[in-house]
Amino acid sequence: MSETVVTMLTNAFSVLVFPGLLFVMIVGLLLAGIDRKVLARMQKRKGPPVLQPFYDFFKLMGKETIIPDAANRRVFLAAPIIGFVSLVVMVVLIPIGGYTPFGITFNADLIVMLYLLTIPAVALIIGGSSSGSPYAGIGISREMVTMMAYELPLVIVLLTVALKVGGGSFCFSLGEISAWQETNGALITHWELIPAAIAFLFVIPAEVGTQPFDVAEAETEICEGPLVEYTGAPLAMFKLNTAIKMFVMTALFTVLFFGNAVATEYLALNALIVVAISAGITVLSMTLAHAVCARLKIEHLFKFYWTVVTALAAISLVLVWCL
Amino acid sequence: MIIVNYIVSVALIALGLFAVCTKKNLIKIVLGLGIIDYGINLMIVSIGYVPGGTAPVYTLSDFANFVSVSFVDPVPQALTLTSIVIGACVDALALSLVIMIYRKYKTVNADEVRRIRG
Amino acid sequence: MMEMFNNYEVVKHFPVIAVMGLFLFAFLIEIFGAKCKIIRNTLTLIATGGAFALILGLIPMVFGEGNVISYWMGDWKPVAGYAIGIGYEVDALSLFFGLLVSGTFFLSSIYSIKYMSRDHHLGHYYTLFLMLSGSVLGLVLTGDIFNMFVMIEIMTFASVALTAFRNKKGIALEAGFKYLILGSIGSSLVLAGIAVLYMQCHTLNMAQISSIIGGAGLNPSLVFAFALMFAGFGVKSYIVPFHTPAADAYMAAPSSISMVFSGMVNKAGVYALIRLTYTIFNAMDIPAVNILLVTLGAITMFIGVTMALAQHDFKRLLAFHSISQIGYVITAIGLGTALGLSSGLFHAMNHTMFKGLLFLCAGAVFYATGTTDLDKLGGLSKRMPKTTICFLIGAFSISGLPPFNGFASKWMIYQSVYAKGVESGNFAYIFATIVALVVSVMTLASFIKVTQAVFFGQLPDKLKDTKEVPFAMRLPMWIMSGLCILSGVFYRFVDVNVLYPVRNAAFGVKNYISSMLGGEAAAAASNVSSEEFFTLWDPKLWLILFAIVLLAVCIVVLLGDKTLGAVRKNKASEESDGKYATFFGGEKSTHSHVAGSDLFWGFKKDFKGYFKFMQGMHSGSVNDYALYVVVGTALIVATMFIFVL
Amino acid sequence: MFKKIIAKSMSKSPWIYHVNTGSCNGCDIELVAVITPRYDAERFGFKLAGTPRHADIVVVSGPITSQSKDRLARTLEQVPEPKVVVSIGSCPQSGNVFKGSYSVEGPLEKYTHVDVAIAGCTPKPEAIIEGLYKAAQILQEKREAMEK
Repeated sequence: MSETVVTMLTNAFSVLVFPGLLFVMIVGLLLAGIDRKVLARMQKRKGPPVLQPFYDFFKLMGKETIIPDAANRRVFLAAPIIGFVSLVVMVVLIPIGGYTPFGITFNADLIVMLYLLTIPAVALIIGGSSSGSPYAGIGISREMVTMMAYELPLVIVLLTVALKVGGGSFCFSLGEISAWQETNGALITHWELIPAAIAFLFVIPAEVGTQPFDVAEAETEICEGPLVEYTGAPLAMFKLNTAIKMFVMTALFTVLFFGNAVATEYLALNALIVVAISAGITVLSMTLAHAVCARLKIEHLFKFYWTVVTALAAISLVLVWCL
Repeated sequence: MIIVNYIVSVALIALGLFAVCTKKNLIKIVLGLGIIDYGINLMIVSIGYVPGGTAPVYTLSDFANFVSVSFVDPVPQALTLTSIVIGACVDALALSLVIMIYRKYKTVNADEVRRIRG
Repeated sequence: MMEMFNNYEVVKHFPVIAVMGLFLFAFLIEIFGAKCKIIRNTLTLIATGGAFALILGLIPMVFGEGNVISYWMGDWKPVAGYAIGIGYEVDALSLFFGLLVSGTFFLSSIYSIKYMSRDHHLGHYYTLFLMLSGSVLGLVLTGDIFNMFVMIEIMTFASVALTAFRNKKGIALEAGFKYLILGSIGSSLVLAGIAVLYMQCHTLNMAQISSIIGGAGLNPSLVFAFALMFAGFGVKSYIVPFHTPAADAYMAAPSSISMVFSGMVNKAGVYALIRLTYTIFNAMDIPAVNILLVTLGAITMFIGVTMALAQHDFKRLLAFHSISQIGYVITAIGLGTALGLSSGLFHAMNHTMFKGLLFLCAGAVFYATGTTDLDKLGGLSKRMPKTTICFLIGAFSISGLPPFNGFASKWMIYQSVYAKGVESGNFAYIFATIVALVVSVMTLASFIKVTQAVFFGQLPDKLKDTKEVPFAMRLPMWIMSGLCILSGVFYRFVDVNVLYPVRNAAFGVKNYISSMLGGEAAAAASNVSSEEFFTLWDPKLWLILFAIVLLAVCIVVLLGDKTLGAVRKNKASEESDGKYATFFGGEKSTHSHVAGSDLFWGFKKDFKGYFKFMQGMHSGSVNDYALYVVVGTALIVATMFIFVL
Repeated sequence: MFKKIIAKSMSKSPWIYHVNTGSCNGCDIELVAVITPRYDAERFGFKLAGTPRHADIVVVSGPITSQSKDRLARTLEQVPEPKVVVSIGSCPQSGNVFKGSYSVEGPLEKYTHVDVAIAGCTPKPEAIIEGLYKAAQILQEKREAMEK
């Protein structure tokens, strides 16, 4: 009896504190802050404090929530929560440094990850759509096209990793991929996977929706797109979702390409390492692109992903298949 | 000459398909369908044919004399009958649709009967 | 009472009673129900409900004990192993499809009562409806290949007549005509194949044909017959390039009929393909057949979904999605592995549920507003909230979002295709996996388009008075939604209790033959390689997790009502409207509809050439469509001759 | 505790929505200059928002023309509470050189309460930053007042 209580408590702890709700909120907002600070330094500005996203979040929580007349109230309010919850659940499933709170049987699978990643985007789309604004209409169409654009290279990268690790047998489990790298070295050190890693780095900003690829939320042309009618707490949730997505994507990169190769015996240290790598990848993939590029047009974005990025991923796939 | 039957039936099927694919008049297309059916019916009947066979009926004298009879296969003929009936139904339904289409569209040209496309 | 279902001598009459009962009631309705609404509805419900109950009654016998029910019309039992009479043979595969058929028709008949109430000549409608249901049920239960052909023909007639039922609109007639022409070319192909097959085997019983072919192996004539029937059943399951009439017919038919078309009539073609490849020719060990099916499936799913993205009409869009999803099913069954077959069948079952649900939603929208044109609709979620929820469930299911059923089956499909690719070392399967995954996103995209264009967005002034549809129409929608969620969450249960027996039946050809013809004792039912679904995903646990986090968030939000922010739930009466109006850059809010054609132009612009070409190919001309069938058949025959022989 | 954090955050992350009511663009350019690397108002958490729904501070520049009057009113209405209105330049306060024109219906005070008025034609970026910073403090006060 007491054992079940302990299990339940540990499970509740892993969902609500680490690596779940609380941890991911703090780390996600921290990553967003680092992104903004580093960006400012790249542009020779002083920039906002690293804690700025926290201020934004709490400020939005304290604002009035307006539900427009044209909106469907239930969907409008439920959408950000659904997106947030599925992101938190996803983080629990990612084996950070080989740590799997619910045991290997409830580990994440590549395809499941791929589909869970679409839920926050769908939540944003449905929420925006339900607000009844034409700006949101255009925004969701762009969001959807962006999603189609990055999905193809993402799929190919995931299958490449699965092929490499499986090596003639079937392997979709993130836990196995992570464990494989402990003995065979991090996947990033295998030269044939480097194009795939680069492709994944390109996928991250589109998935998160940061500057050069934020066509869906272009504030200067379509008034923040799907978010146009959102105020107060739901908007805060969406901002939080974006921040958490940063961590999820970068943590996924860490698991796929570093895996257990960087893991130690201590859980806290592992978490620290993963956060550090995540921050590095954030700077590398999102901040750099943000500082260098202006926002793309949607058709250019689509073309870019289905040609350059897909080609990179496909090169890796073919190399892995042939070797 | 059973081979002639097969050649003719294939020719009929090809002719029917040609009519369906190229003729612009809806009624001609329906006729093309009919021709395909006839080709297939001819083929099925020919399958059951046995050289020198008789009607597939035993008489008592056959049993009494233990005469070994060779008769044509009756099953294909049953199939053909069914298939002819079905073919007639197809033609009737198609022609009735053509009449209705003519009332709505005022034409039986296949190139003009295409409001659903893309 | 329960004893009855375990008594073989009683149970064996059920299939034939179900089929014949439906045909009988079809004509009873024409005689008694032409004038009186109550008699008509009662007779229809009795017939479809009775058929469903009878088929349900077969479950303990077939799924439970793994028996195969064989029934000879007029008790013409085979003599010396030679089958002459027409036989009905129900194994788990037939029963699986039989259940889907009878269940779908039952739900559709409930829906029809209200949905069709504004039309005239309903006696004819229900007659044709029951004819259709009887023929599809007969098709999946029969063990005789010519009987199958006859059922296909009855199915085609009834479908055509029902497609053209609302003949006030020209497009219904046009769609019916195209459907008839292409359908009968397909039937002719099947008949020609049967003729060649009969020439070789001198029998029409599927079990016997199978045993003869299994003994003698393939010769050119048999390959020719195989190719012809393959193409013919391909026309019936509407794989590309034979898909054109389906898109027209599903659009023009009444929604209750579109539901059964998409749910069952094309699934009947899939059933026939499975029977053809697995049972009759036992051809799934031939790599060329696998590759052919997988290629056709991949092409079908891609063309279906891209055409759907370009549509302006709700139902035509759904029709192209039906084609696309059939592509998934064909891909999966084409693998010839146990996991592939069960994933394909699971997806077929799920497709029946969610596509039926979506067509019913389209019907509800049509019933409430009188149009299905995406450019004229919008903002219905405030007027029809319940339909919106049903639609969202269906849309999420078809796009494969967890934890709905579409995800479970699609996931099995990806896994099986990928596993086959890794095992056989053929890159084509890996490519098919990528195509399937990308098509899934595009499916999501086109349903986002529908969501935005019909249910969300702004409400046009014309539709201000729209009302929610009556309960009799919502009931089947709720049932379907419930099934979508249940089979998604408890997919493991479905896998073990339904799909295992079905795939064992499909692979257990020896058992099928012996229980039909007597002969040697039934071989062990499960001679299938016990390939398991490699699962790391448990939707139940995931849902529990989801619930925990949701609860935590909700508690915070509820507490936050006082401390965190001034969240005001409702508009106070003294406040002006301006605050709650949609933001238009300061302008007064007006109606500005973002939907339909212009939603994904960023994507379409990059594929302009492709879309132009594809839309040109769907020219609407019967001649062109017939030409595609001929060319497709020729290609299939050529492929078979080159690679299979 | 949350109340305190929220109130403090109010002054640390004010988002600006800018409305031009017939300005000569001089003030607009200076407002944009405020977020350039040289002045970098993002130090204080300022950010230009794309829609009034996200805004905390509404910045109005220009004399209120009759064409823009209704639009301004609608936009101000759509900003969620607590909100602060800031006017930039002399035009919204007095009409400046446009005063007396047939199409000018200023000043801004006629339509809404102005919390901070930044004078000058055009005000220097430093002045604008100071004005906005003060507006942020007012925002915090308003939030604290709302709680009572």
